[in-house]
Amino acid sequence: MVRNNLWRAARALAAASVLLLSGCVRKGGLVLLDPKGPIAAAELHFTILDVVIMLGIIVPTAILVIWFMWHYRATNRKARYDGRWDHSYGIEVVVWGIPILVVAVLSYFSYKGIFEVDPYNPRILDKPHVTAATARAGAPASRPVDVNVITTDWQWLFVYPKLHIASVDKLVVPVNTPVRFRLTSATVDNAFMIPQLVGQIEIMPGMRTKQALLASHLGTYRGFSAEMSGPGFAWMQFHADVVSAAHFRKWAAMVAKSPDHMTDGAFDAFAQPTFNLHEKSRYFSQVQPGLFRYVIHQVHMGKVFTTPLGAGELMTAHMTRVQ
Amino acid sequence: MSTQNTRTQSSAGVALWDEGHHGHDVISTRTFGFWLYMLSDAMIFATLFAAYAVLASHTAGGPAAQDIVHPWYAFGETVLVFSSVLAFGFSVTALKAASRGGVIGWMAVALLLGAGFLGMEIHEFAGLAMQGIVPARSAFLSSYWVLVLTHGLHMAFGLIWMLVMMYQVARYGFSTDVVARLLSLKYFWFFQAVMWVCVFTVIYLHGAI
Amino acid sequence: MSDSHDHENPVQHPEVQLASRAGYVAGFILTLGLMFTSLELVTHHVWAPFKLMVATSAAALVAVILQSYLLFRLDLSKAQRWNTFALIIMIPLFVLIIALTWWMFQSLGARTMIHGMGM
Amino acid sequence: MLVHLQGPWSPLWGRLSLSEVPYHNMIVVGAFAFAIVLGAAIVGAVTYAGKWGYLWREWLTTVDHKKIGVMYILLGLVMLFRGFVDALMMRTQQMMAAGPHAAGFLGALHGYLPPSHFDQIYSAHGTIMIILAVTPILVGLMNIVVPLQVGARDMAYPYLNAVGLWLTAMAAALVMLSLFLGDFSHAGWVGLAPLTELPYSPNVGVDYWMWAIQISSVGTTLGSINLIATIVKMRAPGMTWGRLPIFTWTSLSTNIIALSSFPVLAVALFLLSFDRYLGTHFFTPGLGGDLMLYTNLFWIWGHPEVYFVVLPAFGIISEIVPTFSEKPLFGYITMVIASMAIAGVSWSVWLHHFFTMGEGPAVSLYFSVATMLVGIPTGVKVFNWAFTMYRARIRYDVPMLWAIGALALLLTGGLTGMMLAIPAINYTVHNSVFVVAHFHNMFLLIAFAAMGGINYWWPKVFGYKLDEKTGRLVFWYWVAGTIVVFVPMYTLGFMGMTRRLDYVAHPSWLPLLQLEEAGIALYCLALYYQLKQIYVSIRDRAANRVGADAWGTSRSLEWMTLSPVPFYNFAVTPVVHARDEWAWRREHGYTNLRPSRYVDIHMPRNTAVPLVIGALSFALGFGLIWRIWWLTALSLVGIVVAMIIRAGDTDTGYVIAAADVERMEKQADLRAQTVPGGRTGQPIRAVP
Repeated sequence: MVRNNLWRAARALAAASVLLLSGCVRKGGLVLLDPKGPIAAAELHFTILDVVIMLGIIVPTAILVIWFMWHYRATNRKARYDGRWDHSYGIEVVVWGIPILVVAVLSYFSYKGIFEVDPYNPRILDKPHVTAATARAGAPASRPVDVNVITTDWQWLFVYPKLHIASVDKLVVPVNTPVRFRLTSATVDNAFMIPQLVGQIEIMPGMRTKQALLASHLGTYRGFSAEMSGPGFAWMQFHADVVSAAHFRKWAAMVAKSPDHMTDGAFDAFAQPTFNLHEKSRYFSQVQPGLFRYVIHQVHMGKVFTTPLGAGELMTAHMTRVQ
Repeated sequence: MSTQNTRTQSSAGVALWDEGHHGHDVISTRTFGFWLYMLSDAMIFATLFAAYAVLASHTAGGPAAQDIVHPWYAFGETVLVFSSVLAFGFSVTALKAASRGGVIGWMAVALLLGAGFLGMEIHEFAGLAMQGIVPARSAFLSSYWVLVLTHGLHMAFGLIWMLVMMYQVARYGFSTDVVARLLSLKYFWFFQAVMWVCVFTVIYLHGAI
Repeated sequence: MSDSHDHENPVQHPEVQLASRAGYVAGFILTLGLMFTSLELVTHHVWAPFKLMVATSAAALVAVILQSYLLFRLDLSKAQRWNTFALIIMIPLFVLIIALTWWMFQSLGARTMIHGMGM
Repeated sequence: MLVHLQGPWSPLWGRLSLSEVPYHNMIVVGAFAFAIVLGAAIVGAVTYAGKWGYLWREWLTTVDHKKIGVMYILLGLVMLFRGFVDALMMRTQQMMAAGPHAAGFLGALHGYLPPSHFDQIYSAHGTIMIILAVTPILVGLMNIVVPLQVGARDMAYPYLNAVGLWLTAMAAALVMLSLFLGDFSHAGWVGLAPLTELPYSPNVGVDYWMWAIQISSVGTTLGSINLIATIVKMRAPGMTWGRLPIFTWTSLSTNIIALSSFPVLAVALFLLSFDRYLGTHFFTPGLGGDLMLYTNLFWIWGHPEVYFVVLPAFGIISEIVPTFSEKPLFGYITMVIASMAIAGVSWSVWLHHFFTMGEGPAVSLYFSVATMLVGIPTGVKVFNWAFTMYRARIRYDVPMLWAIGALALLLTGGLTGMMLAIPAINYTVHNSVFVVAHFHNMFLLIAFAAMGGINYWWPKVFGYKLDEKTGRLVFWYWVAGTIVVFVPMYTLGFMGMTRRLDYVAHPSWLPLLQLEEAGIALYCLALYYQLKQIYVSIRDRAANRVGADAWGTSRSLEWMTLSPVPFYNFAVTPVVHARDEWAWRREHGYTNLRPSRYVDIHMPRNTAVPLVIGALSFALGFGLIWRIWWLTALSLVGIVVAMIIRAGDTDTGYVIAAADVERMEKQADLRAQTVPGGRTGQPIRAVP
């Protein structure tokens, strides 16, 4: 209990100090301090832990340095001067000992953190408080929602393989339900991130990475690519809508009625370099099974979606040419 | 701050300045620098081997190592590299005996054997290119070509250097500069044998397993 | 720069005097023998691939050590001390970059490459 | 063998054509006009003063390590200015392009820079700041100080030293040329594969970036060989390893890093160039290539490179703090061990630059722990500097201010660095501006130390001190700018702002972006005062002349020769008796710098070959970038021929007779008499 309270206090203190720095920032701007799911919360937990431990050594050191600087200034005739003192075994043991201790403690937390938020198998999702919430929502961890994420230059395609639907630059997931992502890219590297829900995972062409998330609050969150991928990179943003299970079913049914279908051929057309300005969403139905593998296979065979000369300088001209 | 009484060294009996003029050993300073360069060069090979280790299995459906390496042919190259290094060793022992003719003669032998190695290598890669087994075919072939030919390029550079040194020995004799360069070239040439051991084992032997 | 050897004969320099005909011949014979043994082992597939891999790598390592000693004459003598020391500093780095790179890509490949797709 | 290119190519001109000159871009035209005016002004001034001969004899063909060092630093400062202008442009763009309703100018959708132009600017900013600004400044300082600290006449290989300088300078020239001809890379200073591959970067930008780095890194590798050999082989009698000044120790460890890591970068870039020129598949996603291999190789170099620049900075702080504390450095041996430990561990940490790749828990754990291990020796250094100030008599001269500023930055940078070392945290802030703020924090530490070093050793090189008053203003404006830019940047990281955004989707970030811009204005003031400091110092140099020991409490060997240092460094090589030789001599009263007799000095002769090799490498780079094969071949052959010709040159040194040395020293002595404490190295200011 005490530990929990201390913990909460430290957390509040850390949050408050960062908020102070950005007094002019609108509320809710510090998304990393406002997690909406267990994975993001765990990541914040380790952040605060690290900062508190590090401050525990940095603050005293800073005070020591400042005191030395003030007290031993040349003009202070009262300070003792010893122009030969340059060694002390005791102090040396301490100055090596403290950093070694701190690093040992932090290494332990690093080890714990790596497994808790491991993108492939986040153990935090197996913790009792998380599984209990999932069970309450009626979505056992054994039946997660699958989403295949395919990035192109410069759009997001979220494929729901079991539902045979896909959406562009808009991710919709049910609340309190584990979501398992498989990610790949048709062109260059990207990184998948929704700060309030889950940290980054690299998306690499020809390779398949995994990510998992669980959102515990309804709402719309901001997602984006965190890895530079060319001139359209700044526009690689998407909305992540966390909705109720019923709403999710309704949405899926709506998308399934979309007249646009996503076949392998349609994908090749879709993946041409495109600047998707201001997160315009599009929906596809009847997604061809195995699209994800098709994309990876094509990349392995050497398929590239060449960036045209001058695409970046003449962005608007390029957009009109494509559309 | 006892700056008023500036004692001189003689009165204090402490040697403050090295008027005796102990110069630095020019030759070993030069060869040490070249040795450092060799280590840096070894890092180039280490990196290429690391890349090869990652890419060796990435054949993209093209030929794999088993399909293209010929360990016996490569052993022929090994004999040439090693004997060229041996001949160069004799050139250095001739230097020990201050024999210009010996140095130049053995270096010529080393040069011929090295050229023979290069000839064999060019023949091997020309054959591969003829069959369409080019670096652009797959990642494995890219790293195969680049790793082996980086060694080949070093060999070619060594041959040019030998030509220069044969001229310099004939023209200037065993001056400090020339001897320092001969010793550096010795390191360079011996180093090619070391690298060849690695290339031969990792590419030609492991490739054939 | 200052050169105390200007007046001496450069051929008398200790690094020149290191040269040893017997050493070079021994180096030649031993390393060539090692390479030949490895070659025989591999071409006759004497052992299982992994064992062959280890054996040939060991032979190469021994060959490199022999070369360092017999050709480069690396030891702790005054003339060669710094060369030896510099090499010793670099060896862990060679090992690190190759081993860590290989290990990392083994792990990455297992987690990101989908099997049976031509990789 | 060669790849297929988008756009035209001709055998004579390669990819070069008039349309590659971005004359339609007003910003570039403005920069071009500025460069022309500045260039014309410099050429005019030199011609008017009739100094071409002097410039050629004394600077362009010099092999003097001090002059080479000065030129390195000058190059670094010029490139620092260029990099700063890039930063200014980026900050302005992000401020102007916040939100979907932000107006667009000059052909941009939002702000005034279209994506490709913005991308080039940040790529150039990173490349320039790390490789062509910070590195040359530190290499310059090492060049000047290390031979003096070990009591050598020059570097082990003066000719090679000049080659290194000119290669670095030509790399900088290539980067500058990319402004006006073609474009620069848009794939970040790191060069993300496969974005740098030909299909995704069809222009010459990546080639400029690649060859510029390649050429400069050859220069840095040569420099590292030179410095290591100087430290190992050229020490004065009595200068044992246990007496080596700490700056020399850190130079040694840093150059071991450079020697071993730059080849890895060279290979990474060569393999990339094979991909781009010959169509190989090292880093392509298709046909078996592995794009993470590039990232892996790049950071095998990249992280040691971080320590390559930070270790000399630690060395500078370790020289400044004892001098102005009037005390020996606390824990010398520990400091040496810590420097070497940092260099060693730097080889096991590179993967923390791409923790988000999905490499697996075991790999992550190894690199996470290894990364944090670096914190141990670094922490030890901080404590050692602190205890150097214990029972000291600290004077807050300008170099000391910079050193303390660097110390403060190290504490904050250490905090955020430890955060990034933990994968669970790293996942949330990787590639965000938090990371940008962190490494700027560390690079500013280096810059602070370098500024301290320049202020500290300036009197040694030029014979007069830099102006105190303006120096303080520079420092405080720089501090203020640092706080106002980087505190908001750290905060923006927690708000989920990614790096490299030319369009900022969230208007709520605008106030902080505006604050950053205000910080940039403070940096501009610092820049103004910096120029003023140099101007004032040169104007008032007669009043600020110093003796051998400029600060009165200096401790190491370089303060035992004249200021400015004569071209032969020491009339007679000193014999070393103690760790802080000059402090030892001061204590024992051996402050007379006159030897009992003079001896002949052997010196290396100036040569134009390094400049020629530099120019040829520029041509080589140019030929490769534009795929003009005849130029490439010719310049390559030219370089080899120049090397062979140089090898045939038997007249590379000369002797100054003892009588001439004595005459020069006596003249310098007369000049020095006018300076307080001048020739005897007496402290020039009374210490309370």
